[in-house]
Amino acid sequence: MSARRESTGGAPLGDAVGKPVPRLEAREKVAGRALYTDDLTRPGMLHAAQLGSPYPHARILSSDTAAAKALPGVRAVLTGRDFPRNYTGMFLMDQLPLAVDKVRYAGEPVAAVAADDLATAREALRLIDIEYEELEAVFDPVEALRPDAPAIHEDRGSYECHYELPPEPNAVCYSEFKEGDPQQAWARCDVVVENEYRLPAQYHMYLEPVSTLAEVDSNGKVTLWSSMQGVARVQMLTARALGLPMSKVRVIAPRVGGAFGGKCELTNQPVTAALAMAAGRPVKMTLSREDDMTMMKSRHAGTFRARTGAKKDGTLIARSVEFILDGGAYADESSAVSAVCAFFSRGPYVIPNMHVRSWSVYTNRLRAGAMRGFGNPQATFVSEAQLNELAAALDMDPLELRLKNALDEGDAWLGGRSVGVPSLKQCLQSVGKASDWRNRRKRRASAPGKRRGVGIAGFGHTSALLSAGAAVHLNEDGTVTVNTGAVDIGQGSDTALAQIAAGTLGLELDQVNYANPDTDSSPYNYQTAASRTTFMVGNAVARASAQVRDKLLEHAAAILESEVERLELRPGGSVGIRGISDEEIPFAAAAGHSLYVTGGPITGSSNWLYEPAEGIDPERTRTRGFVDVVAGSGVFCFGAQVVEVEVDEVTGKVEVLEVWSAHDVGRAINPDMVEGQLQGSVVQGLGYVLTEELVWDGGDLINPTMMDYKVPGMADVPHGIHAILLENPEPGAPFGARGVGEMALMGTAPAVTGAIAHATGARINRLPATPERVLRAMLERA
Amino acid sequence: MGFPPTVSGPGALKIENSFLVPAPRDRVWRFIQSAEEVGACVPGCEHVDVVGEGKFKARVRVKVGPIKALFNIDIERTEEEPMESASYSTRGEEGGRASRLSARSRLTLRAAGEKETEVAYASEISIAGRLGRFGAGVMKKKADDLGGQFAEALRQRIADTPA
Amino acid sequence: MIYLEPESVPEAVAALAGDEDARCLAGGQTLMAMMNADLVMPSTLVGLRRIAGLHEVTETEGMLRIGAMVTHARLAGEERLEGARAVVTGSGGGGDDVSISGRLEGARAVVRDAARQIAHPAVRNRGTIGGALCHADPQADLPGALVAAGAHVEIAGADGVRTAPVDGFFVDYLESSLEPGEMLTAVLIPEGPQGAVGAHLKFSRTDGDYAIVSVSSVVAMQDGVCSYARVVVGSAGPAPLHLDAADALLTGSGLDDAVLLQAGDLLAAAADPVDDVRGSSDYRRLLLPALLARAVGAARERFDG
Amino acid sequence: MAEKVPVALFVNGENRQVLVDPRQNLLQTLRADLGLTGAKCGCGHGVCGACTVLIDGEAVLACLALTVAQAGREIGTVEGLADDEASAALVQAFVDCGALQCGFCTPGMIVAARALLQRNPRPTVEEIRHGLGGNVCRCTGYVKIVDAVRTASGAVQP
Repeated sequence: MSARRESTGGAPLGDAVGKPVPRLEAREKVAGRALYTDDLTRPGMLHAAQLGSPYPHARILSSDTAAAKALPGVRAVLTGRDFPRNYTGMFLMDQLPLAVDKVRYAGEPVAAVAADDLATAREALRLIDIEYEELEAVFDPVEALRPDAPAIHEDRGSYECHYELPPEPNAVCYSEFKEGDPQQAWARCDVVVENEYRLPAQYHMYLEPVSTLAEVDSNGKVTLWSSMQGVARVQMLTARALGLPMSKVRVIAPRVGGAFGGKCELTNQPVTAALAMAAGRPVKMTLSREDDMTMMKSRHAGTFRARTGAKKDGTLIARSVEFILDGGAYADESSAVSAVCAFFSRGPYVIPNMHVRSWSVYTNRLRAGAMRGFGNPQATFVSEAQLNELAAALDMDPLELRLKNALDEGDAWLGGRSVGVPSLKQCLQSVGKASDWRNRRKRRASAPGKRRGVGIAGFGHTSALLSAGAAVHLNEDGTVTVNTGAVDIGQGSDTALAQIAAGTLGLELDQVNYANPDTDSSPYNYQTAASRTTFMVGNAVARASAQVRDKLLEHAAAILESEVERLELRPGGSVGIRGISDEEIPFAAAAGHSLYVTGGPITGSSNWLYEPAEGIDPERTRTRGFVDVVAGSGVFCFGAQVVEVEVDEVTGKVEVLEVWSAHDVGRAINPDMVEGQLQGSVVQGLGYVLTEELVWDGGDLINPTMMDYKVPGMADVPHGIHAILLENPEPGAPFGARGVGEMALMGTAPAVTGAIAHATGARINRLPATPERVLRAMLERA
Repeated sequence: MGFPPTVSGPGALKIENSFLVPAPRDRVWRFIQSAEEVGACVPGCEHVDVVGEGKFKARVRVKVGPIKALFNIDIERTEEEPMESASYSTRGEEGGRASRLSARSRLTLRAAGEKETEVAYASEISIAGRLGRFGAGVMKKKADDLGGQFAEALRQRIADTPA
Repeated sequence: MIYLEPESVPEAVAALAGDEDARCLAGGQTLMAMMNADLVMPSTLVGLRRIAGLHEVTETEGMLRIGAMVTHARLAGEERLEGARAVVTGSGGGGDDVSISGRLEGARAVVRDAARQIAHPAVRNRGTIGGALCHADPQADLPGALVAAGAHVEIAGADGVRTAPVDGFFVDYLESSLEPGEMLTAVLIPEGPQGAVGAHLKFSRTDGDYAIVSVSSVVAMQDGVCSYARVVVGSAGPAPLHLDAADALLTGSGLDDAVLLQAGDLLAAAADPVDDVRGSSDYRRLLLPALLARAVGAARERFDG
Repeated sequence: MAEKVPVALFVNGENRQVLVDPRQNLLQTLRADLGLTGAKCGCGHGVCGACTVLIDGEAVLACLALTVAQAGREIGTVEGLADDEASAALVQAFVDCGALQCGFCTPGMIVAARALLQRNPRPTVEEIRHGLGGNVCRCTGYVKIVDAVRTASGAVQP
């Protein structure tokens, strides 16, 4: 392993960086005084609800809202026709706030009501009469891809699209990667494994359902408080959807009760804003859990076929992967997700001959979009499952197989980019050691009727993309305010960013104020997504803070009648002359000097775009379709996981006994919060692999409640989830820190199914591994 | 005990059943041509209107314990082979579309001797919305029950109707 | 909706009379959820909390009389739901709750064991035995346990009070044999055979979820021979599944695995479980014999000791 | 709109008079009529635990409690958590252990944990996992929550 490398901000000053301090807003949260969107009220505020389509695919023939409008207490009723036809989306603009000519999934919002109270709004929804003509629907993504399948978006070709659409009428996106000569390479393999995998639609289940409060002032300016992942993104998309200039839309972030990708892009902001405009009063729309589950979005379900070949000694030679992701009724982030999924299909290993072909397609189901990992959990599951099968076929230890093929110094990712700090082997060795891998693999079950097994997974992910800004102001008393527009969705970025500012300026954490994101005052930040906040916004904060530091030094030099080169920042907020302990001034003195003597207020401002240095290497990799999104964004990060399970022979139920999760986080700005991110990710991964699945009967979601859709509870997961933080700093990252928000979810599912296979011999190729599926696999094997 | 080939979770409910009716085929055929007669056999059916050739409207009450719903249903005969078989498509909604019901059904008649007719029916039913989300499994059992009750009522009514 | 809080059973019965859409509100743990989801819209809600007698647990003539308003948490901690033997713990959800001290013993312990595995503590604090019975959900834990315990229900109506075995109380999914205008006032639990042990085995997807399959059993053994057996399966059809033939098969046997599986097969053949997100109908039937063997097998081992 | 009825509630040690739709649940009343927004609505049918409050000292789900049926009962919310040693220790332990992320489940979790410690002042890890099993957290993975409750109970040193 290489030694520590240089990072943005150099070595931190003071002890704020790397300190496991409580999050800034911890006290208000434990006291129940943190304000989330639904906790807010405005004078004269109305309550709103929206109506979902009862049909998965139907033409809207007419809509009659007269009865709803006539109900006492109803203040505004809208249908799709009340909006301009301004489509929004990420790369493919196909979505309107409320359906207009057609509905494309059961639950798709078609009308909305604002009323004096929620009960009245809901009652009014029942009075809205919409006449539908049901159309042939398509639910299976494989069928949807056929050329003769019913077209879900007949006007697909007319949508604004930032890449070339594939020819199949329901295709959203196609991506292809080819390296080496896979066709020829199969012949050189001693062992080839091949399998098909089916992965479910996981729902985010952020505990706070989607909520927006909108208010319009007398100049027509709309202010939105909303549970979301980025103020700037919501401002842009809402303005676009409503045909307003962005100068007339202000977005403010209250506390956000979890998001996990589900609150990226738009939720109900344009509809709520339009209701407020129509009613002339503030309107709040908080979705019920059922409405959130049927109307919003999920992780992509997918069908995968993969084949991997190796030499007798375990050297990986070739792999082909073909998959179709179910994008649901609207493109949302589907194109990017499927490109990311393709990009991670090789996993963090050297496989010289690769061929990946991937589609995402429209179906008449809930739209799929970003969810923690963004396509990578699916890719990693398939890749690691293939390695597990290969290890069994080769009679090789799964850890050894991974170590043998792990990316190392000088190796490249699929597409040719350098992997940066190649710490996968270190992660694998670390979990191997912490879990006592070899001996643990031999342990017996705790009781008759149980079988015990241990599984492992290695994985890589990226962080950093697009652009971010930060402004740091020195207050008159020498404290600072950090303003970034980065929304803390619960992961703790307010605290981490404040720690980065504190570490750059040598301040105590309580000398740093983190400003609430507000598009009226905050610099641009893309959004809280893709594990990018610590790296991207953290960098902007470190750079802006460094500017403040430089200006502080200039003012201090004038006050202390010294030269800048002789000065140093001292912990706690003072500037002194190097080597002379009592020659120092507090930041407040420099602030005063700037405000009243010369130069003006001390502020720092950094605005940057992550500009990838290298993209796809055309000499090495042939690509087709949409690959731009993964060509150059992000720095690579690595992790590994070991999971121990027990399987009940009678029921097939899997109990997870213990988890070890090691990650090269570069540098933990706040180790406690990093640990929390990893543990939380692991448990979301346990839900993904064991219990979570949206289940449809045709086009109807049949488990849109927390009663029927089960996320893991406290008694369902082990207390022993060991987060292991490795710190090999990332060059160019703030104090070397990489993003960790998504990482630990990648490896959980394949490590668990690997452990199930170790325990029972049964391979689970369809998630979640419900007791029924596990038992069936065990019986088939017997 | 064997294990089913797939465990893909619940799918659409399929009901299949057949029963003997103590009447010749032509009489059974005439009987099932009558919306009023058939409607009277549907459990919870309060009202049937003939609205066109092979098109009916009905109001049906469904009750599962304390859960009650009133469906407005449109039935359309989609296929017919006289004396042999008839297919129907059924769509229904609760007021305000809180729940939706749809079914595709097929009735087949086969003479079983001179005085008896075997009536076979196959139906695929789906219930969505408020009721579908509440215990989809139970709702399907309920639909299955209603199918059985319908068959029994039909058999009884034909038997009781003088030729 | 009208909300009433009568202070006596006759007042409550009078309030229910003549209104088909009137419902009793006991703990509300299911009814409120259904009302929140717009599934049930009672015209009159008769709150039972002020009727003191419904909260009482008394022992009379070998019967433990449990008022309809007694909560699951109280049941789970009710020491009179015990006899002489050690516990068979549930393998599924619930598990060790801190509200339960001591060991679960005796025939009546089947009820206590079921009560402690219902949902989660906050639900157990409010949910009541009467509410759980009247909801008549065959996926719930108490119906099967009470059938296994041979309990009776006490029902009040305009014509007075009647008692009936709990077996016939469950008619169909969410349908009990309560007539309009009647209310359940208490559950009577017999002591059960001397030396019997009762246990409730619950198998569920996650902690606190409804059972995929549950097995409630009361068995007694003397000198290695089963002298009494009453086995009931939950989540196996429209009502708790109980077969005299299965009990008869077990009684007089050594409760060895072969006979347990045989009894389980009988029950599985009679089962008609739902197909839903918790598990397919076939899976539930497949599990039944093995879970029964596990539940009763554990009881057998306690007699071996 | 439905006809409203008056109810006298006793919340956090104070008598509060409210006028509510008789179908309204206590969670709606606390949040909309009494301005006590600490209890949250995560599911609306008693599964997530985010609305846990104390009624007569016991943990109860506010979304499953009919408001008009709560007259005369002692209702406690996270805002009014008694100023006793155990509550203070819990709050401090949640902060120190980093037992929260988005914080949406936290008020319910704190109230449920307070009730747990009332019944069982020194719970084991297993007892905590089952005692708080009805409170869903989607962020933390629960490990630090269990640690916080153990710390607050004095079972482990912070």
